[in-house]
Amino acid sequence: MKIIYFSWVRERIGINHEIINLPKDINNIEKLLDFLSHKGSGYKDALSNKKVLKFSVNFEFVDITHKIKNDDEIAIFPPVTGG
Amino acid sequence: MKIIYFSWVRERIGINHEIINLPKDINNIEKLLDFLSHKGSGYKDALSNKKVLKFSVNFEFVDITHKIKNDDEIAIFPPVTGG
Amino acid sequence: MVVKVQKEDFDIADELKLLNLKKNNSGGCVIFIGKVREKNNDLIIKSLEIEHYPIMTEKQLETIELEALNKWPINSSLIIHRYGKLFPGDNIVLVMTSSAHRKTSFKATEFIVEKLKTKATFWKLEETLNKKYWLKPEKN
Amino acid sequence: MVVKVQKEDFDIADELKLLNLKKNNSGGCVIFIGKVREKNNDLIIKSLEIEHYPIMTEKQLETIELEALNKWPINSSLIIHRYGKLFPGDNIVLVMTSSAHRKTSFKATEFIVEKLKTKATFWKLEETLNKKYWLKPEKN
Repeated sequence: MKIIYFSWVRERIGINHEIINLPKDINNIEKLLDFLSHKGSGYKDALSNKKVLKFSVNFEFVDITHKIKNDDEIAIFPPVTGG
Repeated sequence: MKIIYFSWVRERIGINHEIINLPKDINNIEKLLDFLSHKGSGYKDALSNKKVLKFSVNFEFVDITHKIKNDDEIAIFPPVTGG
Repeated sequence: MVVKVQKEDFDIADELKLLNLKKNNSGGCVIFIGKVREKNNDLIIKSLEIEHYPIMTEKQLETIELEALNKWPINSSLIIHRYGKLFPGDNIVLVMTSSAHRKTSFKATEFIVEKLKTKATFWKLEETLNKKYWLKPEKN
Repeated sequence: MVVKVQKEDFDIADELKLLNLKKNNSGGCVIFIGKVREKNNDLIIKSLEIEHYPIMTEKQLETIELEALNKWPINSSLIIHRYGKLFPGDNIVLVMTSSAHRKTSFKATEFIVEKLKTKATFWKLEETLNKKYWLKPEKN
Protein backbone atom coordinates (compact mmCIF):
# COMPACT_ATOMS: atom_id res chain seq x y z
CA MET A 1 0.00 0.00 0.00
CA LYS A 2 1.20 3.50 -0.89
CA ILE A 3 0.48 6.14 1.74
CA ILE A 4 1.00 9.83 0.95
CA TYR A 5 1.10 12.69 3.44
CA PHE A 6 0.51 16.37 2.80
CA SER A 7 0.94 19.72 4.55
CA TRP A 8 1.58 19.55 8.32
CA VAL A 9 0.84 15.79 8.37
CA ARG A 10 3.81 15.35 6.03
CA GLU A 11 5.95 17.71 8.10
CA ARG A 12 5.22 16.01 11.40
CA ILE A 13 5.74 12.50 10.04
CA GLY A 14 8.85 13.66 8.22
CA ILE A 15 8.33 11.85 4.91
CA ASN A 16 6.01 12.59 2.01
CA HIS A 17 5.11 9.00 1.22
CA GLU A 18 5.87 5.39 2.09
CA ILE A 19 5.03 1.91 0.92
CA ILE A 20 3.80 -0.50 3.57
CA ASN A 21 2.46 -4.02 3.61
CA LEU A 22 -1.00 -3.75 5.04
CA PRO A 23 -1.53 -6.17 7.96
CA LYS A 24 -4.59 -8.40 7.45
CA ASP A 25 -6.57 -6.98 10.37
CA ILE A 26 -6.18 -3.35 9.21
CA ASN A 27 -9.19 -3.09 6.92
CA ASN A 28 -10.26 0.56 7.19
CA ILE A 29 -8.78 4.05 7.49
CA GLU A 30 -9.34 4.38 11.21
CA LYS A 31 -7.45 1.17 11.94
CA LEU A 32 -4.68 2.30 9.60
CA LEU A 33 -4.30 5.53 11.61
CA ASP A 34 -3.97 3.57 14.85
CA PHE A 35 -1.48 1.23 13.23
CA LEU A 36 0.62 4.11 11.87
CA SER A 37 0.51 6.00 15.18
CA HIS A 38 2.65 3.26 16.74
CA LYS A 39 5.46 3.87 14.28
CA GLY A 40 6.83 6.86 16.21
CA SER A 41 6.15 10.14 17.97
CA GLY A 42 6.00 12.07 14.68
CA TYR A 43 3.22 9.77 13.47
CA LYS A 44 1.42 10.02 16.78
CA ASP A 45 1.62 13.80 16.71
CA ALA A 46 0.39 13.96 13.12
CA LEU A 47 -2.42 11.42 13.35
CA SER A 48 -3.79 11.64 16.90
CA ASN A 49 -6.48 14.21 16.17
CA LYS A 50 -8.48 12.03 13.79
CA LYS A 51 -11.38 14.46 13.61
CA VAL A 52 -9.38 17.12 11.86
CA LEU A 53 -7.86 14.81 9.26
CA LYS A 54 -9.09 14.14 5.73
CA PHE A 55 -8.48 11.03 3.64
CA SER A 56 -8.51 9.85 0.09
CA VAL A 57 -8.41 6.37 -1.39
CA ASN A 58 -7.36 6.16 -5.02
CA PHE A 59 -7.85 9.93 -5.52
CA GLU A 60 -11.37 10.11 -4.08
CA PHE A 61 -12.29 11.67 -0.73
CA VAL A 62 -13.49 9.02 1.75
CA ASP A 63 -14.43 9.04 5.39
CA ILE A 64 -12.61 7.36 8.24
CA THR A 65 -14.68 4.15 8.10
CA HIS A 66 -13.79 3.52 4.44
CA LYS A 67 -12.54 -0.02 3.71
CA ILE A 68 -9.01 -0.34 2.35
CA LYS A 69 -6.97 -2.95 0.50
CA ASN A 70 -3.24 -3.48 0.12
CA ASP A 71 -3.17 -2.19 -3.46
CA ASP A 72 -4.88 1.11 -2.66
CA GLU A 73 -3.19 4.52 -2.75
CA ILE A 74 -4.12 6.28 0.48
CA ALA A 75 -3.54 9.94 1.29
CA ILE A 76 -3.80 11.56 4.70
CA PHE A 77 -3.93 15.34 5.03
CA PRO A 78 -5.48 18.36 6.78
CA PRO A 79 -8.51 20.12 5.30
CA VAL A 80 -7.68 21.67 1.95
CA THR A 81 -7.14 25.43 1.61
CA GLY A 82 -6.89 26.07 -2.11
CA GLY A 83 -8.63 28.56 -4.31
CA MET B 1 -34.78 74.60 -23.41
CA LYS B 2 -32.69 71.87 -25.02
CA ILE B 3 -34.57 68.64 -25.68
CA ILE B 4 -32.68 65.50 -26.73
CA TYR B 5 -34.17 62.34 -28.16
CA PHE B 6 -32.69 58.84 -28.23
CA SER B 7 -33.29 55.46 -29.87
CA TRP B 8 -36.67 55.04 -31.54
CA VAL B 9 -37.94 58.31 -30.06
CA ARG B 10 -35.20 60.07 -32.03
CA GLU B 11 -35.98 58.03 -35.16
CA ARG B 12 -39.71 58.72 -35.08
CA ILE B 13 -39.30 62.44 -34.41
CA GLY B 14 -36.57 62.60 -37.02
CA ILE B 15 -34.11 64.86 -35.15
CA ASN B 16 -31.75 64.13 -32.30
CA HIS B 17 -32.22 67.39 -30.45
CA GLU B 18 -33.85 70.77 -30.63
CA ILE B 19 -33.95 74.06 -28.77
CA ILE B 20 -37.37 75.41 -27.87
CA ASN B 21 -38.70 78.32 -25.89
CA LEU B 22 -40.76 76.79 -23.13
CA PRO B 23 -44.27 78.30 -22.98
CA LYS B 24 -45.13 79.61 -19.50
CA ASP B 25 -47.92 77.11 -18.81
CA ILE B 26 -45.73 74.07 -19.63
CA ASN B 27 -44.21 73.42 -16.21
CA ASN B 28 -43.69 69.66 -16.07
CA ILE B 29 -42.64 66.75 -18.31
CA GLU B 30 -46.16 65.50 -18.96
CA LYS B 31 -47.30 68.87 -20.23
CA LEU B 32 -44.16 69.11 -22.35
CA LEU B 33 -45.04 65.77 -24.00
CA ASP B 34 -48.53 67.01 -24.84
CA PHE B 35 -47.09 70.25 -26.18
CA LEU B 36 -44.55 68.44 -28.38
CA SER B 37 -47.15 65.94 -29.65
CA HIS B 38 -48.85 68.76 -31.49
CA LYS B 39 -45.74 69.51 -33.52
CA GLY B 40 -46.38 66.71 -36.02
CA SER B 41 -47.27 63.08 -36.60
CA GLY B 42 -43.70 61.92 -35.89
CA TYR B 43 -43.85 63.53 -32.47
CA LYS B 44 -47.28 62.10 -31.83
CA ASP B 45 -46.12 58.64 -32.82
CA ALA B 46 -43.00 58.88 -30.63
CA LEU B 47 -44.57 60.42 -27.55
CA SER B 48 -48.12 59.08 -27.36
CA ASN B 49 -47.34 56.08 -25.19
CA LYS B 50 -46.22 58.05 -22.15
CA LYS B 51 -46.03 54.99 -19.93
CA VAL B 52 -43.20 53.45 -21.88
CA LEU B 53 -41.05 56.59 -22.01
CA LYS B 54 -38.25 57.61 -19.68
CA PHE B 55 -37.02 61.14 -18.96
CA SER B 56 -34.06 62.98 -17.62
CA VAL B 57 -33.63 66.58 -16.55
CA ASN B 58 -30.07 67.86 -16.38
CA PHE B 59 -28.69 64.29 -16.60
CA GLU B 60 -30.79 62.82 -13.79
CA PHE B 61 -33.67 60.39 -14.23
CA VAL B 62 -36.98 61.99 -13.31
CA ASP B 63 -40.61 60.94 -13.50
CA ILE B 64 -43.31 62.45 -15.67
CA THR B 65 -44.54 64.87 -13.02
CA HIS B 66 -41.12 66.49 -12.63
CA LYS B 67 -41.12 70.30 -12.83
CA ILE B 68 -39.14 71.87 -15.64
CA LYS B 69 -37.68 75.29 -16.42
CA ASN B 70 -36.62 76.93 -19.67
CA ASP B 71 -32.90 76.50 -18.96
CA ASP B 72 -33.13 72.75 -18.31
CA GLU B 73 -31.70 70.08 -20.59
CA ILE B 74 -34.42 67.47 -21.06
CA ALA B 75 -34.00 64.05 -22.64
CA ILE B 76 -36.80 61.74 -23.75
CA PHE B 77 -36.06 58.10 -24.52
CA PRO B 78 -37.21 54.47 -24.27
CA PRO B 79 -36.05 52.28 -21.37
CA VAL B 80 -32.28 51.76 -21.49
CA THR B 81 -30.79 48.49 -22.72
CA GLY B 82 -27.08 48.71 -21.99
CA GLY B 83 -24.74 46.35 -20.24
CA MET C 1 -12.72 53.90 -9.22
CA VAL C 2 -12.66 54.22 -12.99
CA VAL C 3 -15.44 54.83 -15.52
CA LYS C 4 -14.88 54.92 -19.26
CA VAL C 5 -17.41 55.27 -22.06
CA GLN C 6 -15.57 54.72 -25.30
CA LYS C 7 -15.81 53.69 -28.94
CA GLU C 8 -12.51 51.75 -28.85
CA ASP C 9 -12.08 48.20 -27.68
CA PHE C 10 -10.53 47.53 -24.28
CA ASP C 11 -7.72 45.20 -23.30
CA ILE C 12 -8.50 43.25 -20.17
CA ALA C 13 -4.88 42.64 -19.21
CA ASP C 14 -4.08 46.36 -19.45
CA GLU C 15 -7.11 47.31 -17.41
CA LEU C 16 -6.21 44.76 -14.75
CA LYS C 17 -2.79 46.35 -14.42
CA LEU C 18 -4.42 49.72 -13.79
CA LEU C 19 -6.45 48.22 -10.97
CA ASN C 20 -3.16 47.61 -9.17
CA LEU C 21 -4.40 44.60 -7.25
CA LYS C 22 -1.11 43.97 -5.49
CA LYS C 23 -0.75 47.34 -3.88
CA ASN C 24 -4.26 47.45 -2.50
CA ASN C 25 -4.10 43.99 -0.95
CA SER C 26 -6.83 42.41 -3.05
CA GLY C 27 -7.12 38.67 -2.75
CA GLY C 28 -10.02 38.39 -5.15
CA CYS C 29 -11.07 40.06 -8.36
CA VAL C 30 -14.32 39.35 -10.19
CA ILE C 31 -14.62 40.42 -13.80
CA PHE C 32 -17.63 40.50 -16.08
CA ILE C 33 -17.25 40.76 -19.83
CA GLY C 34 -20.30 41.32 -22.00
CA LYS C 35 -20.00 40.55 -25.69
CA VAL C 36 -22.04 40.82 -28.85
CA ARG C 37 -23.59 37.41 -29.47
CA GLU C 38 -23.71 35.60 -32.80
CA LYS C 39 -27.40 34.84 -32.59
CA ASN C 40 -30.49 36.15 -30.90
CA ASN C 41 -32.79 33.14 -30.69
CA ASP C 42 -32.49 31.79 -34.22
CA LEU C 43 -31.60 35.04 -35.94
CA ILE C 44 -28.00 35.59 -36.97
CA ILE C 45 -26.80 38.97 -35.73
CA LYS C 46 -25.00 41.15 -38.28
CA SER C 47 -24.22 44.08 -36.04
CA LEU C 48 -25.15 45.84 -32.83
CA GLU C 49 -25.19 49.62 -32.72
CA ILE C 50 -25.00 51.19 -29.31
CA GLU C 51 -26.23 54.72 -28.79
CA HIS C 52 -25.73 56.60 -25.56
CA TYR C 53 -26.32 59.93 -23.86
CA PRO C 54 -22.92 61.53 -23.29
CA ILE C 55 -22.33 63.14 -19.87
CA MET C 56 -25.43 61.46 -18.43
CA THR C 57 -23.99 57.98 -19.09
CA GLU C 58 -20.73 58.79 -17.33
CA LYS C 59 -22.61 60.37 -14.41
CA GLN C 60 -24.86 57.33 -14.07
CA LEU C 61 -21.93 54.90 -14.18
CA GLU C 62 -20.14 56.90 -11.49
CA THR C 63 -23.26 56.83 -9.35
CA ILE C 64 -23.54 53.04 -9.75
CA GLU C 65 -19.89 52.58 -8.83
CA LEU C 66 -20.28 54.80 -5.76
CA GLU C 67 -23.34 52.82 -4.68
CA ALA C 68 -21.34 49.61 -4.86
CA LEU C 69 -18.44 51.18 -2.95
CA ASN C 70 -20.83 52.29 -0.22
CA LYS C 71 -22.33 48.83 0.09
CA TRP C 72 -19.15 46.71 0.11
CA PRO C 73 -15.49 47.12 1.09
CA ILE C 74 -14.18 47.19 -2.46
CA ASN C 75 -10.54 48.08 -3.04
CA SER C 76 -10.88 49.03 -6.67
CA SER C 77 -13.46 49.05 -9.41
CA LEU C 78 -13.74 49.69 -13.10
CA ILE C 79 -16.54 50.05 -15.61
CA ILE C 80 -15.88 50.34 -19.34
CA HIS C 81 -18.82 50.47 -21.75
CA ARG C 82 -18.43 50.81 -25.49
CA TYR C 83 -20.72 52.57 -27.94
CA GLY C 84 -20.90 52.69 -31.73
CA LYS C 85 -21.23 49.89 -34.25
CA LEU C 86 -20.09 46.51 -32.95
CA PHE C 87 -20.03 43.02 -34.41
CA PRO C 88 -20.49 39.47 -33.10
CA GLY C 89 -17.74 38.56 -30.67
CA ASP C 90 -16.87 42.20 -29.96
CA ASN C 91 -16.56 43.36 -26.38
CA ILE C 92 -19.36 45.60 -25.13
CA VAL C 93 -18.77 46.02 -21.44
CA LEU C 94 -16.15 45.28 -18.81
CA VAL C 95 -16.84 45.43 -15.09
CA MET C 96 -14.24 44.58 -12.46
CA THR C 97 -14.11 44.89 -8.72
CA SER C 98 -11.44 43.70 -6.35
CA SER C 99 -11.48 43.25 -2.63
CA ALA C 100 -9.76 41.39 0.17
CA HIS C 101 -12.42 38.69 0.06
CA ARG C 102 -13.92 37.03 -2.96
CA LYS C 103 -17.57 37.08 -1.88
CA THR C 104 -17.55 40.85 -1.66
CA SER C 105 -16.21 41.08 -5.16
CA PHE C 106 -18.77 38.63 -6.62
CA LYS C 107 -21.60 40.61 -5.07
CA ALA C 108 -20.26 44.01 -6.09
CA THR C 109 -19.54 43.06 -9.71
CA GLU C 110 -22.96 41.47 -10.16
CA PHE C 111 -24.62 44.48 -8.53
CA ILE C 112 -22.90 46.86 -10.96
CA VAL C 113 -23.81 44.71 -13.98
CA GLU C 114 -27.46 44.57 -12.93
CA LYS C 115 -27.61 48.33 -12.29
CA LEU C 116 -26.07 49.00 -15.70
CA LYS C 117 -29.07 47.35 -17.31
CA THR C 118 -31.54 49.86 -15.86
CA LYS C 119 -29.57 53.00 -15.03
CA ALA C 120 -26.99 53.54 -17.75
CA THR C 121 -28.28 55.50 -20.75
CA PHE C 122 -27.41 53.08 -23.55
CA TRP C 123 -29.70 51.78 -26.29
CA LYS C 124 -28.96 48.86 -28.56
CA LEU C 125 -29.99 48.58 -32.19
CA GLU C 126 -29.57 45.00 -33.33
CA GLU C 127 -29.30 44.17 -37.03
CA THR C 128 -30.00 40.69 -38.36
CA LEU C 129 -29.86 39.62 -42.01
CA ASN C 130 -33.34 40.98 -42.70
CA LYS C 131 -34.13 43.68 -40.18
CA LYS C 132 -33.04 46.20 -37.58
CA TYR C 133 -34.80 46.60 -34.26
CA TRP C 134 -34.19 48.34 -30.95
CA LEU C 135 -33.70 45.85 -28.15
CA LYS C 136 -36.24 45.87 -25.37
CA PRO C 137 -35.24 45.92 -21.72
CA GLU C 138 -35.17 42.59 -19.91
CA LYS C 139 -38.09 41.57 -17.80
CA ASN C 140 -37.06 40.72 -14.28
CA MET D 1 -13.98 22.56 -20.40
CA VAL D 2 -10.37 23.07 -19.39
CA VAL D 3 -8.50 22.27 -16.19
CA LYS D 4 -4.85 23.14 -15.62
CA VAL D 5 -2.73 22.69 -12.52
CA GLN D 6 0.54 24.43 -13.14
CA LYS D 7 3.59 26.10 -11.62
CA GLU D 8 3.71 28.80 -14.31
CA ASP D 9 1.72 32.01 -14.31
CA PHE D 10 -1.26 32.35 -16.62
CA ASP D 11 -2.20 35.10 -19.04
CA ILE D 12 -5.84 36.06 -18.82
CA ALA D 13 -6.07 37.44 -22.34
CA ASP D 14 -4.60 34.23 -23.81
CA GLU D 15 -6.94 32.06 -21.80
CA LEU D 16 -9.92 34.13 -22.87
CA LYS D 17 -9.00 33.54 -26.51
CA LEU D 18 -9.01 29.80 -25.91
CA LEU D 19 -12.54 30.01 -24.53
CA ASN D 20 -13.61 31.15 -27.98
CA LEU D 21 -16.55 33.21 -26.78
CA LYS D 22 -17.61 34.35 -30.22
CA LYS D 23 -18.06 30.95 -31.75
CA ASN D 24 -20.11 29.54 -28.91
CA ASN D 25 -22.48 32.52 -28.78
CA SER D 26 -21.61 33.65 -25.27
CA GLY D 27 -23.01 37.02 -24.28
CA GLY D 28 -21.52 36.96 -20.81
CA CYS D 29 -18.31 35.78 -19.23
CA VAL D 30 -17.56 35.92 -15.52
CA ILE D 31 -13.97 35.62 -14.39
CA PHE D 32 -12.53 35.17 -10.94
CA ILE D 33 -8.86 35.84 -10.24
CA GLY D 34 -7.40 34.93 -6.87
CA LYS D 35 -4.10 36.52 -5.90
CA VAL D 36 -1.57 36.38 -3.12
CA ARG D 37 -2.30 39.26 -0.77
CA GLU D 38 0.25 41.64 0.71
CA LYS D 39 -1.02 41.26 4.25
CA ASN D 40 -2.94 38.80 6.35
CA ASN D 41 -4.52 40.94 9.05
CA ASP D 42 -1.53 43.04 10.09
CA LEU D 43 1.19 40.61 9.10
CA ILE D 44 3.15 41.33 5.94
CA ILE D 45 3.21 38.23 3.74
CA LYS D 46 6.62 37.25 2.36
CA SER D 47 5.55 34.23 0.35
CA LEU D 48 2.85 31.64 -0.10
CA GLU D 49 3.80 28.08 -0.89
CA ILE D 50 1.11 25.93 -2.42
CA GLU D 51 1.35 22.16 -2.18
CA HIS D 52 -1.03 19.87 -4.00
CA TYR D 53 -1.80 16.22 -4.65
CA PRO D 54 -1.09 15.55 -8.33
CA ILE D 55 -3.67 13.50 -10.22
CA MET D 56 -6.21 13.88 -7.42
CA THR D 57 -6.25 17.67 -7.82
CA GLU D 58 -6.90 17.46 -11.56
CA LYS D 59 -9.63 14.84 -11.00
CA GLN D 60 -11.32 16.96 -8.38
CA LEU D 61 -11.22 20.08 -10.55
CA GLU D 62 -12.74 18.14 -13.43
CA THR D 63 -15.48 16.87 -11.14
CA ILE D 64 -16.23 20.41 -9.96
CA GLU D 65 -16.38 21.68 -13.54
CA LEU D 66 -18.71 18.85 -14.55
CA GLU D 67 -20.97 19.58 -11.61
CA ALA D 68 -21.26 23.21 -12.73
CA LEU D 69 -21.92 22.13 -16.33
CA ASN D 70 -24.69 19.85 -15.15
CA LYS D 71 -26.33 22.58 -13.12
CA TRP D 72 -26.19 25.47 -15.64
CA PRO D 73 -26.15 25.92 -19.44
CA ILE D 74 -22.51 26.98 -19.62
CA ASN D 75 -20.88 27.31 -23.03
CA SER D 76 -17.32 27.09 -21.82
CA SER D 77 -15.37 26.93 -18.62
CA LEU D 78 -11.81 27.03 -17.40
CA ILE D 79 -10.01 26.45 -14.12
CA ILE D 80 -6.30 27.15 -13.69
CA HIS D 81 -4.71 26.74 -10.27
CA ARG D 82 -1.04 27.32 -9.59
CA TYR D 83 1.21 25.56 -7.10
CA GLY D 84 4.74 26.18 -5.84
CA LYS D 85 6.21 29.27 -4.20
CA LEU D 86 4.32 32.47 -4.92
CA PHE D 87 4.71 36.07 -3.80
CA PRO D 88 2.37 38.98 -3.01
CA GLY D 89 0.48 40.09 -6.10
CA ASP D 90 1.05 36.78 -7.90
CA ASN D 91 -1.89 35.01 -9.49
CA ILE D 92 -3.07 31.86 -7.72
CA VAL D 93 -6.24 30.84 -9.45
CA LEU D 94 -8.29 31.70 -12.52
CA VAL D 95 -11.87 30.56 -13.01
CA MET D 96 -13.96 31.54 -16.04
CA THR D 97 -17.33 30.48 -17.33
CA SER D 98 -19.25 31.86 -20.26
CA SER D 99 -22.86 31.47 -21.24
CA ALA D 100 -25.56 33.11 -23.27
CA HIS D 101 -26.85 34.90 -20.18
CA ARG D 102 -24.85 36.67 -17.53
CA LYS D 103 -26.70 35.37 -14.47
CA THR D 104 -25.84 31.79 -15.35
CA SER D 105 -22.21 32.70 -15.61
CA PHE D 106 -22.12 34.58 -12.28
CA LYS D 107 -23.66 31.59 -10.53
CA ALA D 108 -21.44 29.01 -12.19
CA THR D 109 -18.17 30.88 -11.60
CA GLU D 110 -19.00 31.50 -7.94
CA PHE D 111 -20.05 27.86 -7.50
CA ILE D 112 -16.72 26.64 -8.90
CA VAL D 113 -14.72 29.04 -6.71
CA GLU D 114 -16.57 27.92 -3.58
CA LYS D 115 -16.15 24.23 -4.43
CA LEU D 116 -12.43 24.75 -5.00
CA LYS D 117 -12.09 25.79 -1.38
CA THR D 118 -13.30 22.45 -0.03
CA LYS D 119 -12.72 19.89 -2.78
CA ALA D 120 -9.45 20.70 -4.48
CA THR D 121 -6.40 19.16 -2.81
CA PHE D 122 -4.27 22.25 -2.28
CA TRP D 123 -2.61 23.39 0.95
CA LYS D 124 -1.16 26.84 1.55
CA LEU D 125 1.90 27.59 3.65
CA GLU D 126 2.06 31.29 4.34
CA GLU D 127 5.32 32.94 5.36
CA THR D 128 5.43 36.28 7.13
CA LEU D 129 8.56 38.10 8.31
CA ASN D 130 8.78 36.01 11.48
CA LYS D 131 7.02 32.71 10.91
CA LYS D 132 5.55 30.10 8.59
CA TYR D 133 2.16 28.52 9.14
CA TRP D 134 -0.30 26.37 7.23
CA LEU D 135 -3.48 28.23 6.47
CA LYS D 136 -6.66 26.89 8.03
CA PRO D 137 -9.80 26.37 5.99
CA GLU D 138 -12.40 29.13 6.09
CA LYS D 139 -15.33 28.84 8.43
CA ASN D 140 -18.59 29.20 6.58
